[in-house]
Amino acid sequence: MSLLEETVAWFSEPAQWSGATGIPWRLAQHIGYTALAVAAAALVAVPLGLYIGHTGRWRNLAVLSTGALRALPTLGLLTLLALQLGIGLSAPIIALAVLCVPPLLAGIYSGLEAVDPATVDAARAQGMTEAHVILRVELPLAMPLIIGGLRSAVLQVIATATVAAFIGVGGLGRYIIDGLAVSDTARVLGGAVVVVILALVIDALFAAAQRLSAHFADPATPTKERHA
Amino acid sequence: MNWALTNYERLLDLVWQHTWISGSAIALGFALALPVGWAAYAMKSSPHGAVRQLSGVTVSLSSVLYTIPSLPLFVIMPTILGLGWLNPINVLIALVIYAFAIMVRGVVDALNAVPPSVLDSAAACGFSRGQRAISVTLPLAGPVMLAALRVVSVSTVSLLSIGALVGVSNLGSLFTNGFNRNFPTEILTGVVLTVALALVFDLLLVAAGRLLMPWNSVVSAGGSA
Amino acid sequence: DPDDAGQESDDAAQESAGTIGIGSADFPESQIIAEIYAHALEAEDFQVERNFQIGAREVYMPALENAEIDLMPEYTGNLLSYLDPETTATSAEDIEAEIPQALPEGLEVLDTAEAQNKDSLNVTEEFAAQNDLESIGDLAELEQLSLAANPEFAERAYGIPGMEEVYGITDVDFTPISDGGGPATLQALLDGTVDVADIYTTTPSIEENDLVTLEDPEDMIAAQHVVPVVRAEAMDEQARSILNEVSAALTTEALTQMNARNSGDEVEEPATIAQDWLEENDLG
Amino acid sequence: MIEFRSVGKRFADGTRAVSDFSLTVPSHTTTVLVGSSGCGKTTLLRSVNRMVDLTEGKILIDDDDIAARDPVQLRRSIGYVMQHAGLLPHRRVIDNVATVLRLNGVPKAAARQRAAQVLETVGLDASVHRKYPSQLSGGQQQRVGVARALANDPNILLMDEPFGAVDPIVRAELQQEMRRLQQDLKKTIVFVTHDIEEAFALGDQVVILREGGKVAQVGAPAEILARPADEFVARFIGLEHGRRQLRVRDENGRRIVVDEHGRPAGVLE
Amino acid sequence: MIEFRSVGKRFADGTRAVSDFSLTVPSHTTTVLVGSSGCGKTTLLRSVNRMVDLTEGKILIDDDDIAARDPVQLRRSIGYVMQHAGLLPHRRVIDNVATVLRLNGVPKAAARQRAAQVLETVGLDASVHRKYPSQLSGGQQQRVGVARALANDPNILLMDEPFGAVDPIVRAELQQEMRRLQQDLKKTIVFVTHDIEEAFALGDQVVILREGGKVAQVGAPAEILARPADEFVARFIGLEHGRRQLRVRDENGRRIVVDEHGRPAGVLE
Ligand SMILES: Nc1ncnc2c1ncn2[C@@H]1O[C@H](COP(=O)(O)OP(=O)(O)OP(=O)(O)O)[C@@H](O)[C@H]1O
Ligand SMILES: Nc1ncnc2c1ncn2[C@@H]1O[C@H](COP(=O)(O)OP(=O)(O)OP(=O)(O)O)[C@@H](O)[C@H]1O
Ligand SMILES: [Mg+2]
Ligand SMILES: [Mg+2]
Repeated sequence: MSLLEETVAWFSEPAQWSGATGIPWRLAQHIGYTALAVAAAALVAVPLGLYIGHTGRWRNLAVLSTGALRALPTLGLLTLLALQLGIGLSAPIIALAVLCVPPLLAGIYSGLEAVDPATVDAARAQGMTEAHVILRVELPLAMPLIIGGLRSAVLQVIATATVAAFIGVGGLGRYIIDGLAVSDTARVLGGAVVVVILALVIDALFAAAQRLSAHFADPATPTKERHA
Repeated sequence: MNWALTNYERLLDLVWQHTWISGSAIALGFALALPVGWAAYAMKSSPHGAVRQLSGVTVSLSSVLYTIPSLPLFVIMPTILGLGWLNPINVLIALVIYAFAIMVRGVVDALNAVPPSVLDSAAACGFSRGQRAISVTLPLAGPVMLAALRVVSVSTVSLLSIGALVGVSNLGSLFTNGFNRNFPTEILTGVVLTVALALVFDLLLVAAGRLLMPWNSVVSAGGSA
Repeated sequence: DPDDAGQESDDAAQESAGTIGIGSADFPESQIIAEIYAHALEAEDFQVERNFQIGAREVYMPALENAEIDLMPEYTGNLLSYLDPETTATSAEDIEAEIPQALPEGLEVLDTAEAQNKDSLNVTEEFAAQNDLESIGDLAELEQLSLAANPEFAERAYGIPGMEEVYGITDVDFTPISDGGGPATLQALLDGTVDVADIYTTTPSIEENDLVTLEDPEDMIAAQHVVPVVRAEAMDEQARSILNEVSAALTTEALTQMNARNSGDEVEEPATIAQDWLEENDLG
Repeated sequence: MIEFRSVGKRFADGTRAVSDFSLTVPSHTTTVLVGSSGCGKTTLLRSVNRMVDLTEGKILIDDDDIAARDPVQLRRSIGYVMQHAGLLPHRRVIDNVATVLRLNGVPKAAARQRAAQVLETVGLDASVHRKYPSQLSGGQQQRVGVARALANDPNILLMDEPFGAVDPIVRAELQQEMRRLQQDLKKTIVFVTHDIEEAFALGDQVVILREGGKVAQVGAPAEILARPADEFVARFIGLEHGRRQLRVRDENGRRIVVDEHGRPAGVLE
Repeated sequence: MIEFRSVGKRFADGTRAVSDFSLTVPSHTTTVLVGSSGCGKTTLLRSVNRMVDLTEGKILIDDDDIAARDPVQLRRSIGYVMQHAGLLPHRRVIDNVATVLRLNGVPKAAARQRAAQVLETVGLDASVHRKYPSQLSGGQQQRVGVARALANDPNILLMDEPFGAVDPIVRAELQQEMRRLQQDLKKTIVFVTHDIEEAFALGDQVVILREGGKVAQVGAPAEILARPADEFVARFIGLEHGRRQLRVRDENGRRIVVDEHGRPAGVLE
């Protein structure tokens, strides 16, 4: 298959491995955008998720609105924001952040909810303050589910950040959008391959983190993978 | 609003495009994932270590599919399938792949969530294997499968809009078009319609769940034990 | 009995006899021109099927070859550089001369319109005044140059490579934006994110914002006249002559105005804009 | 009559649950297997309806070796009740009971009629018929479980800690109900529990097991209490803790029976 | 001494759990609240450490109204044990016990030392210190729960069905252990159960409750058994079921005590 050969050839060009259009830099950008978007989402999702999970209040609202947020098409949001905010990082970062609020939020509040109420009750009855309860009991026990939420949020952003190249930012999406523009299929495929590899590596890292946290939350059980 | 009213014919057409492509992708994804997921579940309790591993591999492989970014998949699909460039089947199949990827895990999780004690008691009542699979395992896995299917439905409806970047007309076309002509109303209309469509799908699924699984919506007596 | 005939005849044959599939690219002007073609043909009782917003040439050219569509509005320069990536032709005449040989079997172009929509490099009035800019070559004097354009600008002969080769401009800080010189590109220019923007000549925003279009004395940027590409088989004499009449009447000003109606405050739909223009020109 | 002849079970993972267990369960009586957790009670019980397949020995039901019977058919002819009633959560109460009849080919209408009848036998009226199991209390669920086991009118009833998960008051109620039922029905019941009180309350014959399904003592409750076979049994039935060493004490003119710790057990008539 | 004065609780959702409940719990004794499910036992117990805030009346501890105390501080001064021990699954046994000491500002090393000491008091040796709760049996977990409640050496211990989830044999063991502990420690214990046997086994004073936290009878076990206040109490303590109406029967030369159903209760000395 010549397309495959072309793609291999694309990877073996030395130009691909250095400079501002090289894979390392684009990869760094991609990871950077992902981190920024997830951090921005966490700014909203963490306090909100802790509040909902700890108090059980606003839960239905949260379920409904995260459902609606999931349905929000990223491309629509991206173009809408780009028209309002112009090119630059803010539009794609906000659009991607919106994308990862639902899994992050759901991971946090459902994680906290899944903590055995008897454990929380007992902790409170021992004389723990609410802050103690959250920090020393709920958070460590919810960690596997929280990391599960983070895992799907990050993977989704990694995959979707490619679309952001549509409005002028860098990252691995550039290979795909530029490749499309100049009909260089090998480049599109090459970009896609790098994204997939990145996603797989990150996924494996998170799987390990999840196992570790599961072990931390319930050290007695043999470690096994849990999925959010 | 006015714009939407004067262009309702085009909008209707796009809604229809969006509905049939995403609807078929969801249905096909589910139809494919059910047997594959079931096989993975069945293999899990095999006495042979190799077969058990195959089960895990099936589930992991299907998750790998989900990490492929949608845009390039949409672009590559025509080359792989050899159908025409404009054929919406390209995007449809890409979406089926995503739906399948999420759903396989959903099916396996759902089957694993069936309480073993119920299966055991069914066997003790004298259900044969086949009877048990069809009239106990399948219905009891229903609620969790439905939950996964709802996730599939929402994400498929929203993913399809990216297909507009490769020229398959659907509600996403309103985004690219509105962007090119600096017309936020058009984009907003597209966003609202996409979300509404996802909501309609979701409501249909919930209603179907109520209808098929009446036991799942009754309030339980005990509450906390 | 028409019903019986319908059942007996094979679908494809029926289609090629009756229906003309019209495509358009995924930007408004292409849609407007496609609508013009469609309305003009419909006015003479042709059956047309619209297949708009197809996206890139890589998608619609194969679609034309496969007979998924029969007619497509095109621009001469880009069409040629797609068909023959090695070409060096940039003037209207050279391009027109090369296209027919470059076209694949079964495809042909009809008459070329006067209307042209090509890339152009634009700067704001202040920036032009500050830096004393009139033509693209003047950009070579600037220390730092940032430019926004479609992604392909980075690699095409009329883009970054051409700027260096023809005008000796180096070290361009390039921002790719996939809106074909649309609103995001314009905004980047106006708010100073970039110094120069590649905007198509028929874009109303050039005039609306008093942008200065830099001259191109060396013909670096290829001519881009509007031309219908057709599948020869699908077009009978009458259809050809209808389309040729349209091309004869279509001017650059008309295109600019129609674009303004589409994206300005009016946000009129391509179908209406096309209809109105045909009526004004006694073609509808 | 059920006969265990040198029965043994070694699980696939190598766990030896039971070895060389022999016992005769007389017809129309209740035999209780009692022993602490993991001693093999469930394994023995489930080998009767072939939910567990033996690795050694054999089990005869009315002199027929069950190894020769089709497991599915065998199970349909034996009632089985377990701790968490194991009802089908997606079927209404009445259909849960009718299901086993339907498996035996009883037409739908007849099955429902019979189901309603056994539900009444176990003390549940028509108001629960159309409910789902999750809408019932734990005690009610157990009753449905018993009804389901009785629906086919089987000769044999296997019960694996059927009242283990309900609270003590409901448990006492259910035990009493069981005694009443058994007086009427006279089934051959094999009952498993780890509660010696329950064993004494329900068993005509009580089998006290040690680890690995070894029989420590077999006999009627009063016999065992009067002559525990060894120290293990004595400890197991509470003689050693002083819980069963009773004295009579006078309290405001009434004769109260108390144990060694002074804890009152009842009033002497 | 704990005094409940016309205590009442109406939950936010309108449920009235308790009204006008008054009781004095003498210091250094065990008072058991017993009653059927939902009668308000837990509500009463939890109002002592302000896990539930009263809507009416007040509770005095040694003549101080607890309403005036900071709830968190109050809880740190009172031991609390519940049914599912509520241990922190992510902390080792020793740290579970040390946690409450750490909350009170005891330095880490001292806290661990004290924790090891109370664990020994409840019969757990150093081998469990570094285990996690899920690695322990149910009975061991309850012991850790008790150790945790005792760690601060509180005057008051609240226990909400602490042995409700363990099997009957372990339960009897734990009850015995409790009696032994209380002999040494002489805490003021409020103990909640719905098992009348347990109430009689542990209570110096037993409070029998009806629906809505109404007191049916208060007294020592033998008193209640000898003179049940009314029919409700008689039924509740099992006099009516015949479980407590004992007779003496001769079995192979030994004097066996049996109830009305012929079920053996023990051996008469
Ligand atoms: N499927 C199995 N595979 C391996 N070992 C098993 C299996 N089932 C039971 N065992 C083991 O066999 C032994 C006896 O188990 P069984 O369930 O019969 O005990 P039990 O007396 O019913 O205990 P409990 O009172 O806890 O129900 C135990 O050691 C148990 O771990
Ligand atoms: N947080 C709450 N909100 C509303 N109602 C409650 C709440 N907690 C308890 N109740 C209700 O108050 C009543 C008494 O409850 P409580 O838990 O005190 O009973 P209990 O005697 O401890 O029962 P059990 O033996 O089942 O533990 C019940 O009707 C219960 O449903
Ligand atoms: Mg068992
Ligand atoms: Mg309670």
